[in-house]
Amino acid sequence: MERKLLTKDSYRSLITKLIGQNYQVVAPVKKDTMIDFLKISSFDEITEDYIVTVSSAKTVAFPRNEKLFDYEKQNKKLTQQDYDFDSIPQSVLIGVRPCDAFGFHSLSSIFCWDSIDKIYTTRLERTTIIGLSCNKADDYCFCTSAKGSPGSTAGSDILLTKMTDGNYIVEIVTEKGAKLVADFSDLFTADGGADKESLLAKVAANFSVDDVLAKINSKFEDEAFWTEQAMRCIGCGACAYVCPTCACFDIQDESHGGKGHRVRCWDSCGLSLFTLHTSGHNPRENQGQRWRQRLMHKFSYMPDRLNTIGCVGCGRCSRACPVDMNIAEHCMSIIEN
Amino acid sequence: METQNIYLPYLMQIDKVSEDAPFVKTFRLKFINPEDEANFSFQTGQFGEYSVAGVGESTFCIASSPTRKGYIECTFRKAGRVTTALSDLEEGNTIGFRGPYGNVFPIDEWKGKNLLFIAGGIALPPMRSVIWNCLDLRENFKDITILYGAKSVADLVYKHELREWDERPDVKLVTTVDPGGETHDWTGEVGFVPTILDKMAPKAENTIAIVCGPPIMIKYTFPILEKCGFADEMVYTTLENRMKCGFGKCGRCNVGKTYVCKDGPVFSLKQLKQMPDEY
Amino acid sequence: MQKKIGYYPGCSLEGSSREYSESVVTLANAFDVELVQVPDWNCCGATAAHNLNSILSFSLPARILAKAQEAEMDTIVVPCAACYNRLTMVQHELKKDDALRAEVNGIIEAELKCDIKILNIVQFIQMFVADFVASKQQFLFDKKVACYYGCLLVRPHDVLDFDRTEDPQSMDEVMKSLGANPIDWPFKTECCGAGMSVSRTDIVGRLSGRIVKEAADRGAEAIIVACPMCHSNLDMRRPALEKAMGEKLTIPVLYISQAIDMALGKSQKESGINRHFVPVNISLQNKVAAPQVVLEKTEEN
Amino acid sequence: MARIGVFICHCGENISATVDCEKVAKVASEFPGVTVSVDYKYMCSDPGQNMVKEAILEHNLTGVVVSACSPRMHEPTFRNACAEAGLNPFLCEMANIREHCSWVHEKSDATTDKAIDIVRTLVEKVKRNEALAPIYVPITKTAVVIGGGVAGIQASLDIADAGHKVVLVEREPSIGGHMSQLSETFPTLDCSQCILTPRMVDVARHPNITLYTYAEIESVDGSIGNFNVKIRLKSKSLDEKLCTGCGACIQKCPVKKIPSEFEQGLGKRTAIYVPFPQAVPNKPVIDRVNCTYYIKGKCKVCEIVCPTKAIRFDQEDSFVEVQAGALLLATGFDVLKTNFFPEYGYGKYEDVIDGLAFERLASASGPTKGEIRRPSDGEIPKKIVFIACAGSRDPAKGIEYCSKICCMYTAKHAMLYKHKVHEGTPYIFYMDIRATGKMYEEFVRRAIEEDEVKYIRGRVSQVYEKNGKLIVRGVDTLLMGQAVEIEADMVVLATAGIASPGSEELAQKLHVSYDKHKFFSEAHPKLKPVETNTAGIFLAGACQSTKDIPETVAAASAAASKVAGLFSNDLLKRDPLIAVVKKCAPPLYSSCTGCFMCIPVCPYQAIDKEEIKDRSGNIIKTISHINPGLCQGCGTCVAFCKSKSIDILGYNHDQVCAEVEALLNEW
Amino acid sequence: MNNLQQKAQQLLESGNYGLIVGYEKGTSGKARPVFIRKAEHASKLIFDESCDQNIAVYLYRQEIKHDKKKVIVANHHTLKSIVELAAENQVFDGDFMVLAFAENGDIIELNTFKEIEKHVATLYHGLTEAEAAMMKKIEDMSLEDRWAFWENEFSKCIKCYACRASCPMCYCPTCTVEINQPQWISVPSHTLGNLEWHVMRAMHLAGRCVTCGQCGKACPLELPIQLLTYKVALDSKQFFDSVAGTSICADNALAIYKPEDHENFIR
Amino acid sequence: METNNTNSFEPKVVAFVCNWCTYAGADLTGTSRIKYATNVKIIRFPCTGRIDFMLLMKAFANGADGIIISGCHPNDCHYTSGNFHARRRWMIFRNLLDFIGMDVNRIVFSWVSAAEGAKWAEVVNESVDQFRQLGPATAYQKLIKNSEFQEVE
Repeated sequence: MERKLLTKDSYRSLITKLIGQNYQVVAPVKKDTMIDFLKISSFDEITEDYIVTVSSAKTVAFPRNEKLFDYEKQNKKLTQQDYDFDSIPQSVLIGVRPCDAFGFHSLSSIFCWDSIDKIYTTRLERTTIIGLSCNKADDYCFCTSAKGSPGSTAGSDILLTKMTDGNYIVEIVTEKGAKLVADFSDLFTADGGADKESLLAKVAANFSVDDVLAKINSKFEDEAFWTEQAMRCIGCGACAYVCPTCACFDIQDESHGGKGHRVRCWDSCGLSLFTLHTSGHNPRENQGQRWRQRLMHKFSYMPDRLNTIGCVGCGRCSRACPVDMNIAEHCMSIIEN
Repeated sequence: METQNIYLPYLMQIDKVSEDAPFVKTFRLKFINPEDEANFSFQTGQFGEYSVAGVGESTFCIASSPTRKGYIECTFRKAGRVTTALSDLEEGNTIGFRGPYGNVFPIDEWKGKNLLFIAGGIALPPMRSVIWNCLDLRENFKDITILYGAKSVADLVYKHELREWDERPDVKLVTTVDPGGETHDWTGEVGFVPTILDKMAPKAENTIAIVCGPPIMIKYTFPILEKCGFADEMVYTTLENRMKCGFGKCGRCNVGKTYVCKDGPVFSLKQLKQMPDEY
Repeated sequence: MQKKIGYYPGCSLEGSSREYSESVVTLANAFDVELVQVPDWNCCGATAAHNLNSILSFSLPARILAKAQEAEMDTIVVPCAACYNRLTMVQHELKKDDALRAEVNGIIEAELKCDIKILNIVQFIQMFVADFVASKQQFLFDKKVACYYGCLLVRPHDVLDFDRTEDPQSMDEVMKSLGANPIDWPFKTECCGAGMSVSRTDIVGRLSGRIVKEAADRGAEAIIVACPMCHSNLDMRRPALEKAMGEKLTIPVLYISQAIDMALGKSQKESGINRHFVPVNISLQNKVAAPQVVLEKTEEN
Repeated sequence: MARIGVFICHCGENISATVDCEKVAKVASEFPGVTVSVDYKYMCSDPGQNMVKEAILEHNLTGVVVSACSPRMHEPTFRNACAEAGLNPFLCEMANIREHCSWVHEKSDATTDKAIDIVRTLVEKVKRNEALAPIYVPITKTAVVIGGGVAGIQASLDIADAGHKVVLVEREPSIGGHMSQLSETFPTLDCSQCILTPRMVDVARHPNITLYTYAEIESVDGSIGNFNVKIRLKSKSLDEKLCTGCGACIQKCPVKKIPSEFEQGLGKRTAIYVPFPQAVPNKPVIDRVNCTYYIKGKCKVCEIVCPTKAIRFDQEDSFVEVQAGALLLATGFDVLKTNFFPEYGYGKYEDVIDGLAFERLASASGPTKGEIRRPSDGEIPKKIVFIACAGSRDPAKGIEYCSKICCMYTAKHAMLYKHKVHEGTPYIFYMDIRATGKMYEEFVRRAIEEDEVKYIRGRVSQVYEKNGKLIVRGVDTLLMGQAVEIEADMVVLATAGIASPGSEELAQKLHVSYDKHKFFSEAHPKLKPVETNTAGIFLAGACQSTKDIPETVAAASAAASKVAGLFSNDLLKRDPLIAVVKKCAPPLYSSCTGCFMCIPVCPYQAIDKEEIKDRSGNIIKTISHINPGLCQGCGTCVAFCKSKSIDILGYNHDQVCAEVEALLNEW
Repeated sequence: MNNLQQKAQQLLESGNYGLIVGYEKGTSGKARPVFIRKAEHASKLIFDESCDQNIAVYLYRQEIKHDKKKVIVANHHTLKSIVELAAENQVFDGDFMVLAFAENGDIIELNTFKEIEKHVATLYHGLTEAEAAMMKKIEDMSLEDRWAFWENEFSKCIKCYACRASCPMCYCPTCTVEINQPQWISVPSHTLGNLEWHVMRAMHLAGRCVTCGQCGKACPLELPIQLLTYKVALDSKQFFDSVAGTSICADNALAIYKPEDHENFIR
Repeated sequence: METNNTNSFEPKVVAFVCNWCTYAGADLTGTSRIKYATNVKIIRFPCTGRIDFMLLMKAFANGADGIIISGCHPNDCHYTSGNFHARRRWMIFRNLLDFIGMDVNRIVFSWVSAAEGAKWAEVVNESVDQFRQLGPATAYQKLIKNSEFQEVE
């Protein structure tokens, strides 16, 4: 893999130039009390003081509300206005942690399974992902247990690793990454050969996700196990909404008078209405079943059907959870039991 | 494939509306854009997403047979928001349709076999497609028996088609209504579908049973079929889980790792038995 | 265990009615209650202020309450009925009127919470004395007494929420517990003439005269009061009273605190009785020793 | 499938002068769901109505919007027209483009546009209308009258005379109420008992009236037309069938010193007693609290002397259940007693009495045989002070209201006293004299002028006893507030009339609303003065507020006629625009959470609880239920319900939301 | 073993109780709810300042609703919610026992709603200083600034409904936001729909919010939405003298009225 | 420029009124031929107690610039207490809207009896003037517009 070096000043120039060239630059920004991915208009808005952002980077390719098409009713006639693919901007997504970057792999598996979701794929195609290796971690991080690592390049087009002097090691992962580097080649200098590993956060691998994969199917029928696992779970959608790999969605119409549009918006398997039939029947009527769906989906269905794990070990869901449903702990209890 | 927005429905015009039972309507839909019609094909058992602009989408099967060209039909009961809006529409109105989605009844494999259709209530529509498909290819099959029951006489859907089937010499039709649901001039059976099925004691040999109905009916029908000697792989049904997308992305119709929208909605009893109890 | 409680004596108890203060302090000490004066207290304004300037009449008591609040007093005892009345009224008004409170807060430069419990002397006795008095009592107050409440102690009922306005009973009950025989009489809450004491002694003579005479006529041997104003008019102004009534009136006037002090065996000096104008020639009968022991036991329990 | 007909009325020129009706009709024809849209000069005329009817038949319409005047004007007209054409009348709505549009705006495009908006709004509403049918409730034609005072007696007789069954329930051993205690009645000074007792006897004899004395309401459920009333018959310790009312037991009863309630404590009675000689029924009861047998276990004198062996010491309370179509409350009032007036010495001085006690003193059948003698020593008082408004009109005492009857009875008392004690002087302290009835003012003038009653306008501050006299200290405000002191021999307080004890408890049992003074509340102060907010429960007399006899009797007859009116039909027809708790399929059954916070919201007590049970009878959940017989359709619960589990027919969530959207958006 | 753990152990060993809902140490020193069914697990229980979550939300949970042998370890928010839930007929007397704590840390057993109500009467019902300061900060803003503030906050809301799920008073099986006939509130999480959702949530908590602030604590995007319900709670107190969670009587501020209620805006 | 815009601006106003008092009062306005602004369109409810606060939100979400709520005077409610309940609801709701920075002057509350035809005209005209002064509900319209499409913020 080709390595280069980007000084902190060049990094600033790069971002400033990207903004100047009408790229949509999305970066971690400290807004109010938290740090999240936002569209920026200047380099100074960027912060690097985070372990992970509150929400995942998936919003760039899979925004929480996506207008699918417009329609208009006039004099009893209906016309449709297709999605304007040209409106999708060229984007650069910066400061993406390796776990988040890897999440796009899972998302793409879903959106390209069978019918290809052109809206998603176009958005992702037009986005260059500049990852940033982790130099710190917390109790929630468990990427190393989920086949990731603080310096993993998977999913990023370019991965930056910040050095102690404030400059960055640049690893060019994909062609898209290479193109971006080529476009701004004057800003990148030759790699100084710094030891990347020593710059990375240490995340202990407390379990192996393979063990979870191996065990979880046999647990399906153990209703008592899931009930007890989910006792604390209050059934909100926070975990799914912040998750970099959760792709479940709802389709809704919004209208005012005769005009309106159809929207795809995030949904969560934790919510009881998710699977409720109009008849009142609910295949997953209690929280245990819904929690099981969440874990099975990530650690059984996706590996089985899409050949990818539905969890990247970012720990966001556990951080966001109002009742501290720590997914790593639950994984371990699956292995233990 | 990647050239289109998979969420954008075909526009279809309601060509004909018939009221089949209280709150139950059937729409015959025609493509507004002839190109769409030309590119469109489906097979029996498949479903689609029907939508009313400003209200939303709803999932139901295509109730007409692929052998009847130029239109599709759908039958629905007014229950939720979308079906309520749909039932307010009239001939000439435009609705959206996405599909077809899902797998199909393997009617090619059924060639030369007897067919036993068992349906209850509003679950006849998914069956109707396959029934007509098979009737239109009548020579491929041996005996065709249809057992259909509803809560009351009024609740029987497709009444004129029932009459047509009844009159056909190559179809055996048994209709039944739940006790209390009969009228004074009712000539059919009275009793729940499984009870009548038990009474009919169908022969399992070289016979495919296709069962569609409310969960409670299905629950009591399978054991009777088993009793009659039907092997699990000879029995078919369709599942109707809640769906949004229809193509395996929205994440709610799965039964264990089986996606009803992709692997189904048609399942053999054998497949069903391997699936967890999550439908 | 020594109990501490806030104490607002007010001007009268520092001046013309020092004996009242003395008797209250003596009484409190007898029951292990330490009266802690509200630091840097000021005049409550009494009736004069609210005749002149409404906001001043709120600010003066408010400042006292603020000082008490500052000193973290949750309860204060206010023996003077007039002060008690003013403080309670003002706290009540300020509590319900946010705008007024804001204005007064501005003037006194404080942030009033308006949650101080303000006790009059009878409430103080009910709270800290009544339950233990039997154990410490040395003499039976075996006299016919006329309890005189005056107008400020029980009115207005809505705000003070103390005893009933007409024919109040609380002082009678206290006196009964000392062994006294309170008479039923109609003038318990009649006006004594109050502040007219100075300007129109003749009116006071007539008003207070009727009160004293009625008590005497009904056979009372002492009048029991709970207000320095009442006491002055009934005691100090006795000559004017006698003049108005045209007869000699010898019945003494005691503060309720003094009456208890007497029953406890405190000297006239300790309870300030020696300062009265009308001599208090009451001798009390020794209480039998036997029940005392029993009661002391109960106290231990 | 909506097929809506829109009919635009020109109303002559009333609408068309400012609104372009043709344009409205044309635009409306393009609205989704509109099948036919026409305009016409007079829609309400016969040809106009026929247009509507024909259109319904021709186009098989599912809804009609008549765009014309206010629905308050012609809604019934067009709904009837629709019904005649076979369309459910509730599928017709009116768009008010006259009062709310053409008449209040100048001719302009804006006015026409507004008319279009109004029509669109109503079209969207009517699309969501449901066919509704009036609610019919069968009526049990029996009335339960609670309280046997003059109000209850009058109402019972009126209802019974109208041919309906009446069950009269009285708490005391005899009917008669306060009126039977009165001496003479103002303004005619006729003898109270003389006019009342024949009516009491009528009650006892009336074939349509069942009388339960010494009885109380135990519980009431059901609703208008079909109440189920459980009545507790307190044990009288007597077999009434055997008792002949000979009175031997009363004469021989050794316990003779019980203060008589009827005599206001001025007289005595025995432990087995009838309250007064003319009691109906004239059969005694044993007062178990005071009876020696019940206290000490022996005596039984009455049992021994009873010639028919009617005494039953072991008799227990029994219950009867009555099915009734209506309830009539006539529980009356009471006068304020206790030591409410420490300053007046009531309860402390024997000679300070209340007005009701004075009635007994003045009554020829009373403890003094009608002579005015003071209770303490039996002397004839030389001076009596009457104090009016003793408690009434006194916010500080908690009774802000005027008790209404005191001015008159005080004048009467003073007059009666003067008639009996010619040399005596009656004084009356009063605030104002309220003598507003027929011949009332004249009566008061007579007291002042002929009988020389001394009226002093002012309040009494204090009454105290001194040297055997009652010193009354007051003020005469007509003499510049001069202090007045009267040495009286007796003081009579016209104490406030208050709600009868137990009113609150009864009101809660019946779900009838009551005011803060515990008087029952009428449904509307002007238009529904004898109805309560609970349909089928009516009010008569002083249980609603203190009333004098003429008013009480008038109210009783009014309430009786309401009951008779209700009973004149076999079925009660009610508007179907009522609230309903929505149900849905299992396993939810209803989105109602069973928080029951809507119960206090309902002004009509129409909401109760409903248990949803499974097939084996186990309760699955308990949800709110709206009694269609009681709901009046205000919809307050609908807006309050946070889970949106209640909806109201005719103004349902879907309809009003659609209206809002249609009003603000064009299409 | 501390008092609580001992107590829990005794209760479970006695066999009279089968489940204790309380707090345990969670990730990164946070406290979290725990369900203890075995005496040997009693030592997991903790109770300290970190246990500020309102766990009354679990009492009516299907899985344990009908288990009458349960005990809940309640902080004062939880206690108040229990009282309010009792007033709203969502929990029933005798269905559980409550372990509360006196100021000195002593464990108080509360068996009946009356007892809980009495205990709650001794607690502080106002906002904390920090909370009051936040309220003041917003109230002191100009109208435009307030709008801008909330518009920004609402724009972040992802409609995960953690606020609803964590609120003990949000027990409706079908929330108004989930009703689609008519669609009261937009499903997608755009600012307009979010604003409507939060206004509705606050209004539905009028007279019911016990000011535990759990909704705000639960919000993954840290929206200060608890201030909205505080606002209605403070107004209910100010206008109607109604404080939620203090009375087991059904006297919700908006369910009753007084003819003398005073406002100054109706023409 | 801006003032000009405000002057020519015609607010969209919805009036939610009760059937018994204000609707009848508005009828009387018509019968009396008292003129008022055309901006206001009435929706009839049985009682002010029926008016759900969510309907106000709906009205704003559909582009209303102002709302009038009107019903029977206190103590005159046809249903005795619907308006009292409504009053409590509005007291809380109005303050909540103010708290989130909505201009509560966009909602006018009034009691208009069946006899107050003139008052209704007055209320309408004054309200419309007030709403004109406030100008279009731009803050809300921005939300409505943004609800159609949401990019990454």
